[in-house]
Amino acid sequence: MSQLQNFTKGLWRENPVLRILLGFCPTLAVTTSAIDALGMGAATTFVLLGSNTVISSIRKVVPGQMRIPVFIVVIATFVTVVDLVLQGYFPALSKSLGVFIPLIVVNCIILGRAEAFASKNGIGSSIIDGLGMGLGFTLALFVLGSVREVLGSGSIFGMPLFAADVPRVLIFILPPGAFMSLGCMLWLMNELDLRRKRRV
Amino acid sequence: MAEPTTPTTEAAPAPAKSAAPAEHRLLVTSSPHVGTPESVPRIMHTVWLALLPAAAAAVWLFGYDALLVIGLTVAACVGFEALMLKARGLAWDEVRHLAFDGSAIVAGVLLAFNLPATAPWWIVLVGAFVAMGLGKHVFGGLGHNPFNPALVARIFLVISFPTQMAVYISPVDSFTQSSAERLELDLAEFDGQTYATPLGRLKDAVRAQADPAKVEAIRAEVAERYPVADLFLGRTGGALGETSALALLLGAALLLWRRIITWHIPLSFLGTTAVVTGIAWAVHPELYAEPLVYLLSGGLILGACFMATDMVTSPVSRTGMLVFGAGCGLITAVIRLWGGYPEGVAFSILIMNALVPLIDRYTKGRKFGETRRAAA
Amino acid sequence: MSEGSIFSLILGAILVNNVIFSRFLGICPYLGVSKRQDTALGMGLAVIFVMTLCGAITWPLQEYVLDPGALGPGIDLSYLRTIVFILVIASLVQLVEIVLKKTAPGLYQALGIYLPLITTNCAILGIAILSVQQKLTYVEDIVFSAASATGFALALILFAGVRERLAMRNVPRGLAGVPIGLITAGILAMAFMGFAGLGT
Amino acid sequence: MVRTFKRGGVHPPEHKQLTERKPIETLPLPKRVVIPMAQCLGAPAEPTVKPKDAVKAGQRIGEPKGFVSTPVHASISGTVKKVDLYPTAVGARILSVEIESDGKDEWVEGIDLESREVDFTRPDDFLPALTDAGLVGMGGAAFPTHVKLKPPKDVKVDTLILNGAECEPYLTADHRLMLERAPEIALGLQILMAVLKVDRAYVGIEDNKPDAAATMRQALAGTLGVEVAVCRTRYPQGAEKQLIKSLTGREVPPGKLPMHVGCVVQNVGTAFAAFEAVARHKPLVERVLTVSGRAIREPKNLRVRIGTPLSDLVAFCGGAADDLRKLIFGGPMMGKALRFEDVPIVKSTSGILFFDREEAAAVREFPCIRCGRCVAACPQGLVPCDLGDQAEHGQYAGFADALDCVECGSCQFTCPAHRRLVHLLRLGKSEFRRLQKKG
Repeated sequence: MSQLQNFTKGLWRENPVLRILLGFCPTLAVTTSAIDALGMGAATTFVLLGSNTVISSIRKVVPGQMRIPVFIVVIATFVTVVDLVLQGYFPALSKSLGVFIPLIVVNCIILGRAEAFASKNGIGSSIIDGLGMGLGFTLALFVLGSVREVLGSGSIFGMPLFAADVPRVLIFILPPGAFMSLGCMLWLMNELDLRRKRRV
Repeated sequence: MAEPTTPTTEAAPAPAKSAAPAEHRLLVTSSPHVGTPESVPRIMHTVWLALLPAAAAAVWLFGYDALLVIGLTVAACVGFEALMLKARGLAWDEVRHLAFDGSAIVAGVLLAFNLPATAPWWIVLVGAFVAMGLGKHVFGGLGHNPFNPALVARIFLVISFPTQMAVYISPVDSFTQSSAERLELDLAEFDGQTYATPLGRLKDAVRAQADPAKVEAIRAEVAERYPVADLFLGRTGGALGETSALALLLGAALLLWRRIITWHIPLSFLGTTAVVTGIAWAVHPELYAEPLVYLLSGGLILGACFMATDMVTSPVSRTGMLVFGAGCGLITAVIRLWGGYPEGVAFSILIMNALVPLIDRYTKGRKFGETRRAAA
Repeated sequence: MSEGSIFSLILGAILVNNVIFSRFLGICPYLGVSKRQDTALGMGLAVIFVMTLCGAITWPLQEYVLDPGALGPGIDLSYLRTIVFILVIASLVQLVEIVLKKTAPGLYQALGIYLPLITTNCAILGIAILSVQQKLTYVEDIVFSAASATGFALALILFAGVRERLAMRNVPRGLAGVPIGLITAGILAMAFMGFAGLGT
Repeated sequence: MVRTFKRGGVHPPEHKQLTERKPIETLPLPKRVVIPMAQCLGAPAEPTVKPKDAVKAGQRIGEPKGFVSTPVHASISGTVKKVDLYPTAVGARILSVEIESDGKDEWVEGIDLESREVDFTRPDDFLPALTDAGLVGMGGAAFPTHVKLKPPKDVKVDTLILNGAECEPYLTADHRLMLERAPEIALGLQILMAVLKVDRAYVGIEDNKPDAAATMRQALAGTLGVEVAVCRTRYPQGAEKQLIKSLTGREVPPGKLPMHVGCVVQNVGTAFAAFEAVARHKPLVERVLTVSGRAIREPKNLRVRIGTPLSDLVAFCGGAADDLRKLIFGGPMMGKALRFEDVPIVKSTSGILFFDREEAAAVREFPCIRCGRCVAACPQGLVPCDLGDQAEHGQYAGFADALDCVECGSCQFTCPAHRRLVHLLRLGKSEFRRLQKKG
């Protein structure tokens, strides 16, 4: 597999949210607006990048049985860094992402990549894998966040799109809307897939 | 209609010399060879017929706009139903058959009954789309939906468009007055406020419980503005089809007589609500109204007789129906008395819909000959 | 602490701010272990057990070790919370797993791979963090944890019932599986919004 | 007091008026008969004749193989033409003996067609006589009678139930038999009681046949321990387990037989055959059946020799109407629809129905709307709609509970969606058994 493929697989073919169906909690929770979605995506990408790098570099010295605890400590360290940075420099974002920042530590995508990729591959590949997966995650969140913000708040990045008297479909920025829009997004992906298979 | 052919499990005999004339092309189907004259379309069409008295009451109470809303909702539901059937790959012939099996009409009438007379056209369209799509076709169409489509749509609308869904008008008794005209008169009369529903005012009373004088004032106003006789006839504010208990009970009687519904769900639903609100009233008579007021206002009778009894989304056994109705009644009462929303009928039925598989599982009757039934 | 506030804390955690339908915590096991009612019940009970235990352990940790000044003037270990909590939870789950394997092999068999996944069940860590953030008393914290877990179990069992039935339904192919699961969850979340304001 | 079972059941339109007032007519001697060797549940008999053999009516032409098997007799006198596979009403081709009539209707020696003498001082002779006569249950299931009459030692039978419920719509053969042959049936009942050594018996008759009940009551007046009990007209009143429940209040546990609750159920036609076997030494070579439906010109109750081709019956009943759409062997609830073939009448043929276009109208199937009517109608307390769903989705584990389904058809009859529930349940049960066998 070329490094380009290694990078793009996370964006589409093995998109962690849309294809592998991981990391639904943040996907549902922080996509009420495009900006929150991007923030969460960036934070997760950073942690993923960091943990993939470190884990790949220590993969030969960590004994098999101690693997998971060590991975978790590594991930938790990066999460703590992100948490503190956001609290310090982006208090508003930190507030709206809330508990989902510390919860990056239990995001299955990160531990999943550590297990499935970084613990078996070199540093370079692992960095590219982490970047691809992180961007794939960010992409999914961003699309979902934009859709929900446009429909539910009538704006994008906080900028109003419609006149004030055009009704907003409030449900889209509420919990039920999160489930339904993600469900529809995955449905769309499946339909595209089925259609492609039918063509082949 | 595809001809049923040889579903027998045994191998069909090889054709031998036939003693019958060649024109006898015989149907070979598995037993039984007789069936009830009842059918799904007949049931569905009867249900919307049973809703007609309430529809008439809605038109009498809220004017011709009620007729427009009901008509548009039904048309939209049938239209979306047809489109979605087509989108799922059915032939036009089948689509025509299924779109007019009556179920879309029932869902349309019920949804319209859950809208205010002032509902703008786009709310109707969104509601019909949600009812048919989210309520029905994502699950596979008629018979496959776990939730009542009309209620899914109603709650979707209530959550999405809280302001538009709460614009009620006072009963007009005038066919010629439009809802917009009536709304203006109401706004003038009630200091820029829209006409309040009895449940809304009762909720106001609960919210104001820190101030006994205010509570008393609201309670007095409720008693004066919504006498029980008016609640029974439907001369009060609310969604189109829910106000007239009389008309709804007439329709329910038809369904009971035709054995399309049984007494189990309506009675346990209404009974539980009455008991729970009764207890609350007995303990805090200054805060809560008597049970009869709760029974006759809001969508309780509509819900208990027509929506909780939806066959597809309610339990199959009699015991299950009693449990289901009691659950609906309890949740309705809890939301009305202590929740944030003034009305809880739609929420309660939707939650109990989700519980139906569990109820069905644990209320399966004793099998013939079994002495005791181990929980499955 | 009045009875009324405990009551509203319980109602709030189970119905109003349901872990799944409103907080989006523990979505992975929610979607993963809900295909059958029996396993849903088992998982629900396991989570109630672990989450309550977790609340009971993390509160004193926060109060007597991590809070600023807890270990002595000028010592602030609160930034270590994520790492400490996740490690405590991970070891706790290991312990539960061993005990369960010994005492209830049937249940252990049924839960299969999902028991270790409780570690990464973000609901456990999420509720632990949320409860210490709320500055509850010790009793309230335990009640809150147990009630939140009960809310999770309730959502899981409800959903499993519907899902078991959906397996017998004509759900369109592209929607079958996770998409219809999410949409169903959305409708359930919608229904649960009816409890808004309850107990306040 | 009108008795009935407590749970489930349906009341389909009876359509009995087509034939209930028509006395039993004897079909003229057929020119040829085809006698299948397999006419009962259990092992088929082995033919003991070969082509060109001369046979007399009542002569044994098939030997039973094993305990659960019955002998087969020639129903007319004449010459054996062929021993071969012939199409039959069970749908498969079965080894049968074809006999060409000599027109003389000569009977084997020892058979006295007029006798009414039953020697109750020698009850031990009864069971061998019944076994030799090739008796099977004549209500439709065709279970060998002698097997039912010889319960295992550890089972205590205390009650005989004579089934005259005839709950299937259209069918009136048992009704007419009770009206016209009550004294003989009464003797047959006493023979069966003597074999089982029980002193209590019921005759269960649905309340749509008050005349039959009155006649039977008269015939049994003075017989100790026998009660003619009127049951509500409610399908499946005549199903063994339901009839036992109605009459004795006992419930046969799942997977068990009536004898486990001390009951043996026999059809009234079987009782009549038992009388003939003991008093007349006449084997089971003819039976009474109903030919009905709107697509047969003259519906009748007929006494027919076993093996008579269907075409003889059709001709005798004035021929089939042009709009014949469905041909059913048995009743409309549990009978079998066949293509038109000239199959022979067998011991278990209780009726043949000719449905016209309207009676056989195929109805459109809709998705299940979970109305629960099938649940209310199932006499066994099952949930047919769920079982149907499972069978449709290839999941058969739930059918462990459903093996007691007797395929009575109540669920499908009452289903407004007209789902083919019986077919699905049958499929589910057989798949479940198959998978179980495979382990």
